[in-house]
Amino acid sequence: MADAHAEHGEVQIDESLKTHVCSGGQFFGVYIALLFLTIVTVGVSYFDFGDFNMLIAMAIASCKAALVMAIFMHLRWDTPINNIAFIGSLIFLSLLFLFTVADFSTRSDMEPVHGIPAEVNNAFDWKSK
Amino acid sequence: MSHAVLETPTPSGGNFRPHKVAHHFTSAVQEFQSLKLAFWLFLVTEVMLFGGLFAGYYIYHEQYLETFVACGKLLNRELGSLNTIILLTSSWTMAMGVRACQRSKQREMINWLWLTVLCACGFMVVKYFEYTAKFDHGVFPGSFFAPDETYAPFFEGLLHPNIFFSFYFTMTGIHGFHVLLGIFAILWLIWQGGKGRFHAGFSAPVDLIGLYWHIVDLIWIFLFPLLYLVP
Amino acid sequence: MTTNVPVADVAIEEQPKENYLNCSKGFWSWAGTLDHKRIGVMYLIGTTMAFLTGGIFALGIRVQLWSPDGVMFTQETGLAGYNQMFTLHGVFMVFMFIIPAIPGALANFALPLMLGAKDVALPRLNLASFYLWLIGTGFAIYSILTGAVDTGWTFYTPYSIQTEQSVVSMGLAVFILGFSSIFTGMNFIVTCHKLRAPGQTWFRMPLFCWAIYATAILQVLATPVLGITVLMLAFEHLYHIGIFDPAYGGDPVLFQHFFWFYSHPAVYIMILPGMGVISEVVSVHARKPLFGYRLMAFSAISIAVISFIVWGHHMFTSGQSEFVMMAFSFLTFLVAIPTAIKEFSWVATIWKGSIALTAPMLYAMAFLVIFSIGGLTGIFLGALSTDIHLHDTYFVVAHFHAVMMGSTALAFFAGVHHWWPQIFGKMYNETLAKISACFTLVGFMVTFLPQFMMGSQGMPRRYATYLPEWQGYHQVSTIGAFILGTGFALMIGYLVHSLFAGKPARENYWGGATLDWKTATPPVHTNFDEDPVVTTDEIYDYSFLSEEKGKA
Amino acid sequence: MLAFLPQQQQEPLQGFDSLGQLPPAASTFAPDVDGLFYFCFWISVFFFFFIAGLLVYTTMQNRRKTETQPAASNVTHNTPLEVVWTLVPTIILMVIFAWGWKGNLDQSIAPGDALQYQAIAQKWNWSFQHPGQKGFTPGEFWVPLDRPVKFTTHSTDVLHSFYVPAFRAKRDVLPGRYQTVWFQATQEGSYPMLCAEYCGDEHSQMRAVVHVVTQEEFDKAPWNARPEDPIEWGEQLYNQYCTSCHRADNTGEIKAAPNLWAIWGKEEELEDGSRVPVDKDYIVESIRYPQAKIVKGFTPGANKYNAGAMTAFSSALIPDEGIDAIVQWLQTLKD
Repeated sequence: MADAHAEHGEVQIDESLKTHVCSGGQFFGVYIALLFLTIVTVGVSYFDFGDFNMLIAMAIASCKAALVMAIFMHLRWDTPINNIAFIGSLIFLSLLFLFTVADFSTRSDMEPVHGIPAEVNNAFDWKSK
Repeated sequence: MSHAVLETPTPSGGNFRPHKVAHHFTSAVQEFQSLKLAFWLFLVTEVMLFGGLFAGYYIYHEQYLETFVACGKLLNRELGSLNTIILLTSSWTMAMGVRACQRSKQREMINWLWLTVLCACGFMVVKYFEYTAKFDHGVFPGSFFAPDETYAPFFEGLLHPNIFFSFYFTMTGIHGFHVLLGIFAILWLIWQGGKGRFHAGFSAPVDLIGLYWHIVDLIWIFLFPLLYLVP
Repeated sequence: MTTNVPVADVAIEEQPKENYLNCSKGFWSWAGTLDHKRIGVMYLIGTTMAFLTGGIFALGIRVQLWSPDGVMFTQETGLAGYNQMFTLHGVFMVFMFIIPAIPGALANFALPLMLGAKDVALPRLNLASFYLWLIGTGFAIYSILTGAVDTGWTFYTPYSIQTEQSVVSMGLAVFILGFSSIFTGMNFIVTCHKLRAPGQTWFRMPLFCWAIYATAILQVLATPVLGITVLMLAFEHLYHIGIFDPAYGGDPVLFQHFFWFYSHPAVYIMILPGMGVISEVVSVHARKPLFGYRLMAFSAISIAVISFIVWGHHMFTSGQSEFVMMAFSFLTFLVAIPTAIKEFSWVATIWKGSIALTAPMLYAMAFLVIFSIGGLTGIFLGALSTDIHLHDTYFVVAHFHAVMMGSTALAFFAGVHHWWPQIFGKMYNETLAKISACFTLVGFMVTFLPQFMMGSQGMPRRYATYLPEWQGYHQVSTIGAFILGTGFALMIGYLVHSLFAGKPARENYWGGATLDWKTATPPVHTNFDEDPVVTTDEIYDYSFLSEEKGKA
Repeated sequence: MLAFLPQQQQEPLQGFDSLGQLPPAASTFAPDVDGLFYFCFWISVFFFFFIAGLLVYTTMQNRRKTETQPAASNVTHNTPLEVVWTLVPTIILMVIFAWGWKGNLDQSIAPGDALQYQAIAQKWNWSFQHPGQKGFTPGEFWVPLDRPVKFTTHSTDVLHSFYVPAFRAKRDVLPGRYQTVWFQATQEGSYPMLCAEYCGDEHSQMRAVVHVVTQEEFDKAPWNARPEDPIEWGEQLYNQYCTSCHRADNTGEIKAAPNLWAIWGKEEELEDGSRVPVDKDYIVESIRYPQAKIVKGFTPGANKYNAGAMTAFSSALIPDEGIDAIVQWLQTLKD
């Protein structure tokens, strides 16, 4: 990439770059919190809460994710555009979840259909293997 | 008139090399923030990529619930938890490595990075044992799914158990592939770090690969409960 | 600021000032360039060739449909050839021409200039994006030679799982082209955020930059879902992981959800840059500031956001639940409103301007007329009960060709003609350009209006042979296709001719007001001699043309 | 409208409506769909000519004469105009949305007393089961006048779509899941039924015909009528099920499967090299369990058609007497 501006302008030192540095203790604290939450999520999985299972598991995982994002990935001290980009992607992802799950859960409400057709060509039958 | 060539301050001590700011940027912070925003957008595409997989998993989790819960019990929970702890440790060591680089501590950064690579390889080794444990019993992904006599009765009454294992192998496989990419990236960091390229003035590559590593860890944080502790 | 008075085409004395075209010679100066203008030119050549290839397949389809039993492929000799032809027409046009064309060729050239920047934020990523486009096209051609993809550009399962192996390599081609699109989108978002000229706030950017920014958001957020869908399709085809294959317990409608979650934002990735180009062309050639700048900017962003929640209108008959169909139909009408606002704003911009019927303006007018047809026929397909009748018929074919071929392709050609003097410093033959614009407009009407009629009468899509009562329509449509073909061939002819024997173009040939017209013609390697500063809110202020006239 | 062009003089199945835009409205919800279609149509015509007219008018009025002629007006904001052209389209669009949604609710919820039909779609032919009918009739079905009729459809291989333009009814036919589509015919006649979802090589040949008949004629169960002469019936079954893969002519050419000309009594060489005489049990076996014996060179995907394996035809599709008819017809296939 030498071509046009090969000639040497004089070298200027640019001091503008100040990146935030967390203390070692903060990182270690987050690490311990993550381990603790892992133990909690494994522990909780032994009990059956019916429909709430998924909710609890996702809540714990989201806490761990929030910790990693905020501290390990410096989102807390970062320029707002990076936060908007990342949170925005989670919102757009939830749109994909929202509409597909809405479709699958309310599928034959209006016009109920019973049973599943048996014969589909060369259906996979692992028992006969 | 050609611009003055900008440089970031090079810390003393150690074999640090000065970093020249690219010609089309007007300041070092503009370059750093551009690189960071671009990499965050790349991480957004990673999130959307795995998001598609999670959406597919959630749909079939709702449709074939008892198959998923039954097959989840088949997976080795202890190995899964061990893997989670290993990956969290590697995420912590990576963060400490980035911190060392921002404080221009070359030796300390390289040690933390070696620890991260060590944990990542540990993660892959544990995954290797998990996969072989499944393969020995004929539990292969997709159409090769042919459980032998020890597992066959377990799947007797279940509807399409092959879908759970297809999701299991696809999601952990693609995640494992990303862990491999991360290992190569960190090895490149160690090699270049050794030459003194990364210091407080130019910590962008270490910072960005650190972000990539944390995203890989983030995805495993969601993968672990969904696959191993099927709620 | 050297903007001399736009007098008649007096021959400029010697031309060989140093500019980005002749500042370095040789293959590697182009293949390894990091200059956004050169990458733009390479994209321009590449995507135009992809357009011509796709066009040849289109003519093949039209010839086949000349008679009800098929001309080239009949039932005796097997109709698979026709299916391959419309699949390749779709894949070439969608993934290799229309998605990369305007962002790759025109935005790569014009966006940094409009922002007063020296280059895009990440030049190496820009070059990587072009090479990924090249490799992707190579993979697509490889999968044509080694087998036959006959699944349509939508790769619907379970047919795409049972058909030939080359679907996997075509899927890989789409995966690579997707990454090329992501890299371009990332580059433009960071450029718009970080590299604007001093004093240039967000509302002092030309509307082309807003449209490209909105497209970039779509490219970054939507394309990865296509990546994972194509990857799953490849695993499904090779290892039968059973997610989309009912024989293994999967659900084909889930594939359609994932595919259209990307593909509807993709159709906005196609049309939004076209809207940006038209905003620039209309403002310069009607010599009038854009009408309702802020509303146009917000409607570009709102189109980008709403486009994520309307994908279900492609699947109204595919058996999704009635509640979700109602939701998608309602949201589809929501996205029609900003589009209508943009269309009316362009007409209001032209209203009482000083209109020069130059070639770019003719293409832009053709865009406005055809885009109104495309938009209005979208209403039929958005309403549920009419869509049940019209889905998967030639009405849909005519609708999306009106919006894609009639709008985005014409906007692309309007942009190429508009920026041609700035890109190459040469001028094409104006009268030939106007003739080809008329050919294109007439060709479009003759080709696609009969298809609207056939569609509403129930002629289904992707048919190699059809009921005899539609033969008249098909024959008229085939004649129209050849009129379109001559129009585009004529255009390629005089544009390439102008490269070698064109008259050198004077500075600021059309008298534009935005920063991209403030550079030399063609611009120097680092774009601006001294960095431009934006001081006023009126970025489309054409008073400087009459002031010069007064002074000179 | 475009009749002046040279068209084969095969009388079209039935005339289209006045503007040549829509097929005849032959079902209960067709008039509602047509109403919405023409509502959108006239709005589009109005807006199209409104925009085109504005453009042509302002181009003629404000043509740039001299090189530096400034614009006649530099107005860039007109809030009332912007409010109007935002609200008016919104209102029109909401009206169209509501009308379309109501129309669709009628289309998707079948009345309780509808006659229950079944339809099976497989690669490139349709089979229909009328109410009370044991087997399936390929290629056509009969519908009583002014009675709601409900189809439960499923496919055995890929996506298809049950589409009758005259009834404005369309619903995809999915493998592995039942889908329902209903309509109530209001006009007698026979209308084409087409497959609208791309399903492979002969997607365009996958057509059927709907016969709308009066109630008395419907009660005579015309679908059971089959030609008395078994040879003719055998040929009819061949035309409905087998033409997409088997040829039956003296040309010696093949498609995806062996040519049936003069096959009766011949010794067929199989994939594993053994030879087997073509007799009745061989024909019965290759129709009921096609995978049992595969002729040399016709393994799935082997020839240029790369078609999949032959699908099995159960007794519901081809009854046993049907196979006898086919056998007798095969015997006539020699010069």
